[in-house]
Amino acid sequence: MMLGPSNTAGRIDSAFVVIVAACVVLLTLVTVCMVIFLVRYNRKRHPQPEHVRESLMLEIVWTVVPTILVILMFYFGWVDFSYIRNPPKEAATVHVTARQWSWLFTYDNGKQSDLLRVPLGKPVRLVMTSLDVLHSLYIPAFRIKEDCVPGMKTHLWFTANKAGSYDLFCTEYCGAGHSHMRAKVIALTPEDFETWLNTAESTELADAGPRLLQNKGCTGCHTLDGTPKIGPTFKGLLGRREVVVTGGQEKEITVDEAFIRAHILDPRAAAVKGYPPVMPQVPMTEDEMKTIVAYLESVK
Amino acid sequence: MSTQNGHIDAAGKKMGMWFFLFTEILFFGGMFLLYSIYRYKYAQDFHNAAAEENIVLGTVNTAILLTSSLCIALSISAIRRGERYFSSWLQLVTIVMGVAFLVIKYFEWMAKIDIGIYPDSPVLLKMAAGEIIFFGLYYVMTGLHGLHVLVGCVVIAFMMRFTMRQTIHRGNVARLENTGLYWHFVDIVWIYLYPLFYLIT
Amino acid sequence: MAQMNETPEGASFYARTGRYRWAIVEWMMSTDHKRIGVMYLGALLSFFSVGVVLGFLIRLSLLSPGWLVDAQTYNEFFTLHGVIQIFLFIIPGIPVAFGNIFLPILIGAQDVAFPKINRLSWWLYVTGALIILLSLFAKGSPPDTGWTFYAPYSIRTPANISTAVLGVFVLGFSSILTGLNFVTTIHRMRAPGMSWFRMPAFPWTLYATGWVQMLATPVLAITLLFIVLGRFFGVGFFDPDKGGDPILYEHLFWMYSHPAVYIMVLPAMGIISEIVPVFSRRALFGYVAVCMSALGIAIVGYAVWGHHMFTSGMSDTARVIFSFITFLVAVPSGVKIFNWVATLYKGSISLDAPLLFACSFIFTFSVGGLTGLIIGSLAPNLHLHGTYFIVGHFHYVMFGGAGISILAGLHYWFPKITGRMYSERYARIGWLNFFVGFHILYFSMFVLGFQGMPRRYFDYPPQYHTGHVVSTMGSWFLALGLVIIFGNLLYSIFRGQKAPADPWGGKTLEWTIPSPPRSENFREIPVITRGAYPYDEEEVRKTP
Amino acid sequence: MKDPSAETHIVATRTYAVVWLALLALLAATLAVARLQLMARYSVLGSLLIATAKAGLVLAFFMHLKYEGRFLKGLLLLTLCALTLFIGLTFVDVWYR
Ligand code: HEA
Ligand code: HEA
Ligand code: HEC
Ligand code: CUA
Ligand SMILES: [Cu+2]
Repeated sequence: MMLGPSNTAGRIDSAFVVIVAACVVLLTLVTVCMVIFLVRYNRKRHPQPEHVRESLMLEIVWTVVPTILVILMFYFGWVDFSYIRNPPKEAATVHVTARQWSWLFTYDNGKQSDLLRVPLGKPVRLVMTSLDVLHSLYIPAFRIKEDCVPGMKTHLWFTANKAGSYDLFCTEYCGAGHSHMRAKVIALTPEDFETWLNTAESTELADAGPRLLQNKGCTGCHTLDGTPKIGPTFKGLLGRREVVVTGGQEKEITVDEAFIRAHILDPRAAAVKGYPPVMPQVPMTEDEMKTIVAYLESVK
Repeated sequence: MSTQNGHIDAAGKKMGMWFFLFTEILFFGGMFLLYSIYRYKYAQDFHNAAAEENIVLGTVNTAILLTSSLCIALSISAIRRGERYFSSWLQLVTIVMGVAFLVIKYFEWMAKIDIGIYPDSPVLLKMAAGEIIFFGLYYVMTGLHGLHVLVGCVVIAFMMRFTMRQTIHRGNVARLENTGLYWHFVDIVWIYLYPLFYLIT
Repeated sequence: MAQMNETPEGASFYARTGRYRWAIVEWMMSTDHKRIGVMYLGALLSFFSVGVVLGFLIRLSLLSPGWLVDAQTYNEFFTLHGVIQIFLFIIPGIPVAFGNIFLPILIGAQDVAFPKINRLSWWLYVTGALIILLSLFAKGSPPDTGWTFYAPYSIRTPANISTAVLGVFVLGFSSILTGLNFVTTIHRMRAPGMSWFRMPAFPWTLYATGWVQMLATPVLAITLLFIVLGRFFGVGFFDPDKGGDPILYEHLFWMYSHPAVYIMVLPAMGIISEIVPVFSRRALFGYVAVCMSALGIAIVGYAVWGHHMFTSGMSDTARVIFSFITFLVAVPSGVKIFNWVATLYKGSISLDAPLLFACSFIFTFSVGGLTGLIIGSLAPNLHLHGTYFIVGHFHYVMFGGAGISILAGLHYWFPKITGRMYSERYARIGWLNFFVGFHILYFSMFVLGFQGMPRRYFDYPPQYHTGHVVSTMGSWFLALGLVIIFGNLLYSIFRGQKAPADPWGGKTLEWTIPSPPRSENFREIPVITRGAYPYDEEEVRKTP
Repeated sequence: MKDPSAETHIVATRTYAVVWLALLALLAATLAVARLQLMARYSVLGSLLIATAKAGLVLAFFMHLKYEGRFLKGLLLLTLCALTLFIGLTFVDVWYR
């Protein structure tokens, strides 16, 4: 069996290679025969066709042999699949929440992050769901993916074998931000991982603000650096003059604390002109709201 | 619609009609599929929701449709025997019954809408997940079935006209027969809808 | 096109009947299967042109994300590209164009069983297409869901989904009626002596296709209706907030859309089965096996839809079952491939353009089909689903399979439809560009996919850039090839040499009547006394 | 091409009447089963079986399937098999999820 950056990668690559090899052999067989016939029996060389209408023997051969072949192929895919679908009991669980258009990983001790940090050599089980539409968690280097379905839990598991940082993509189409719904998997040594997991996070506004924006998924659509993404940027938000549409009517406003609060509580009540009305209503506690509003007011 | 030699291929037409009914089976089949899956997932909710249904009206409607099926079948036999007036009279009765069915259906729907149960209504959204689905299915399935009944009535009205004008006659009943097939099919759909919505309490 | 009006044997089906003042009205009101077929062919090729141009723009924008269009527009592009290519081009494709023109002729009939319903299908097709166009220009943005309309996104996006979906709904009815019509035609209208096993292979595949159209399309219709009801009335069958299950949408959608891929490819296989014997002067090898495998594919094809959902959250048991059946469907496809190759064996082969395209079909479709097995296998699918590997697979089977066979059919039947010959030289030059470009364009997608490039991505990380550039360059060759091919055909409609009744030495019935045919096809309904490809019967061998 | 379905068959009024009475009887039966909770646990199954019996009667007599050739019956069966397959395979997912 092949090795790879995770236990699953090796498995899937070996199944892939076996099946591809079989397919290449078949394809070569068909193509070579076809080309030889085209050349050998060209009308110039072979003006009189010879006639054989059918051959029961041949039909049986090329029905039965491929049937056996495809059943073998199926079997190869199945074995590795059932390994990959059945996590070991000792696997540690990470909860994954997907939403338009960001990822949130929640650990058993309540720690949240927008990057998936995992310990090397230990099985990790992802329990996934979505808050809005379908998404799909895909780690190309590990060769695995599974959809995140709203109202339902799906799962994946793997053991990372090589330290490093790997791409994590969303591969179920989910709207305008689909191709930017990416994150990273970071495989750490178990010690580093434990340290990270158990470090309490700072509550300074300058740290807690961005963290909360990440965890609530705001940064999936808003930036802090002045470039508009799906929604307008947060930079210079307070005091900005802009046109909003309320109930079909346009009016110009100056963004103040009340507006920010109201917009987070009910995004549909007013929409900034020039942007699609797609902002979700994100549930949050009053403390979180305070932090976010305070932070938003501080990004100038 | 004729074979090479110009005469009418009644068997061919009937075959076409049956094929059309096959597609209808799968059309309604998609809904029955949803119904069965959700009924499996939400057995208890379905059970509770079905209590809202008016079993009397449902049963009366079933009887009406069954009888209308009889009428249209008799009308075909009648025209085959050459009894033109009797046949068109029976067709009229069929239409009347179809309309009666729809009227009763209308009152049933209105009764529900009055107490605030209709798709996406605030009352409905407060109910259990399975009940939302149940009433969604109820409206969609009986609605599409009702639409079929309506279409059937219109088509039979045309058939009456053809019968009166004698373009449908003893030697050329294919159109009426096909209409009959369609009507019976609509009846069969109802035969299944009836227990699924009214009797699973 | 005045020359087309008269053939020595009488007026061709292009000749004005004079029943209506305007030619366009006369054609729209016509129930002649050949006229309807020709109109379909024109409409299909127009939509195909729009579709490929969109594909071309997709490729251009992927050269360097953002330089051409923004993310939202990109999403609208691939949605439209997919919807047009699938619902307006390749699904109706061969049956409505070549099927309409040639099915009655091939079985020795004067028309289809229900000519008026045939016309109704055509009108519905036009209506459906117009509704889809409306969704582009109506208020709101064009659909942006991908051609699969997955719920709950399709229920929530503000774009014009309802209009587009309604258009597809109408197209569905057009497709159902065509299928119904063809199946009845084949049952009721075969010429005297034309027993089932004397029927050419193309009608056989149309028969199998007709059944798929009848029994699968209604499921799509009802599913799409649910989407519309969800958007208009808030009926939430697929909305988890209202107790619905989004995975059920996927089930219902693929329950139709997998069989639909066989609607695309079965008649394509029929065309190949017509061309290969003619140009190798041999009876179709294993004729019965070829015809029966069409039915086999159609039947088994009903039970494999779950292979699109291997990572959807469907139960593992279901995944295993669906994967197993998916593998089985490869066997009848293989039988066909092997029999075509065997037909070439010891033939007397003339590698003219139609056969050139047919042989490219055999190769390209094999690549596409075999990659289908790779993704149909459970473990590799976990990696490859939702990546460019899939995009590669379906372009190989749809464009390289069904699409190429349309090109093959166009060249093969061009003399019969237009009464003119095309330039063989340009056909070959076009083919070469097409073939080279095709494989550069789409093979790079397999590589990209294996590297993990997700599909429907407007923007991508830098490691995929090279692959995308190579692929885009392939599309330039392909475009050149297509322009040459269609340029050649268009030119030949007007300037080509007059075609004889039977330019290829074909033995099926369409070659016994003038090119282009008369409106009633046959003066006298032929009486059939032998099988479809009688190259080995003595009397035939004598004729040059 | 002669096939049995081409022949016309006039069904006697009496037959129709009997079928109709049978249908109404079944309607009463299904109501009884549901209301009286005769077979409480299997009442859904019971009503569906009765519905199938009714549908069978309509098919066989009103729709003349009884007098049709084997061919049409076969195709109807095929269609119903397709539907069963769709529902069955979907259940394979839902059951084991
Ligand atoms: C013309 C259309 C067409 C055809 C004919 C096929 C044919 C096949 N397809 Fe494909 N498929 C699509 C169109 C088509 N497909 C589309 C459009 C999608 C994507 C939809 C989307 O998500 O947007 C798709 C996606 C798709 C998937 C889902 C991938 C994913 O999203 O995860 C799978 C998985 O199993 C699959 C498998 C197959 C198989 C096994 C066949 C088989 O029928 C192929 C059989 C043919 C051969 C095997 C080759 C010839 C045979 C030989 C050379 C003989 C020897 C071989 C053996 C017997 C082993 N296809
Ligand atoms: C039959 C179907 C068909 C055909 C022929 C094509 C043809 C092409 N397709 Fe498409 N494609 C689909 C069906 C098809 N496609 C589907 C179903 C999808 C999925 C959509 C979804 O995800 O929802 C898809 C998705 C898809 C993608 C993936 C998008 C994404 O996931 O982000 C890409 C990317 O490269 C692509 C590219 C192309 C290209 C370059 C062509 C090329 O073949 C184009 C080459 C042609 C030209 C460059 C035009 C020049 C020629 C002419 C103008 C001549 C015509 C003239 C006359 C007729 C007179 N297609
Ligand atoms: C799905 C994308 C999306 C997410 C996630 C999102 N937003 Fe927004 N947001 C938008 C869009 C689009 C707009 C502009 C249109 C509108 O006003 O509805 C917007 C507008 C705003 C505005 C008003 C900006 C202005 O210029 O007046 C504020 C404040 C805001 N969002 C805060 C948040 C916060 C806080 C969160 C996270 C809890 C968040 N958003 C999450 C898309 C999003
Ligand atoms: Cu989330 Cu795509
Ligand atoms: Cu498929």
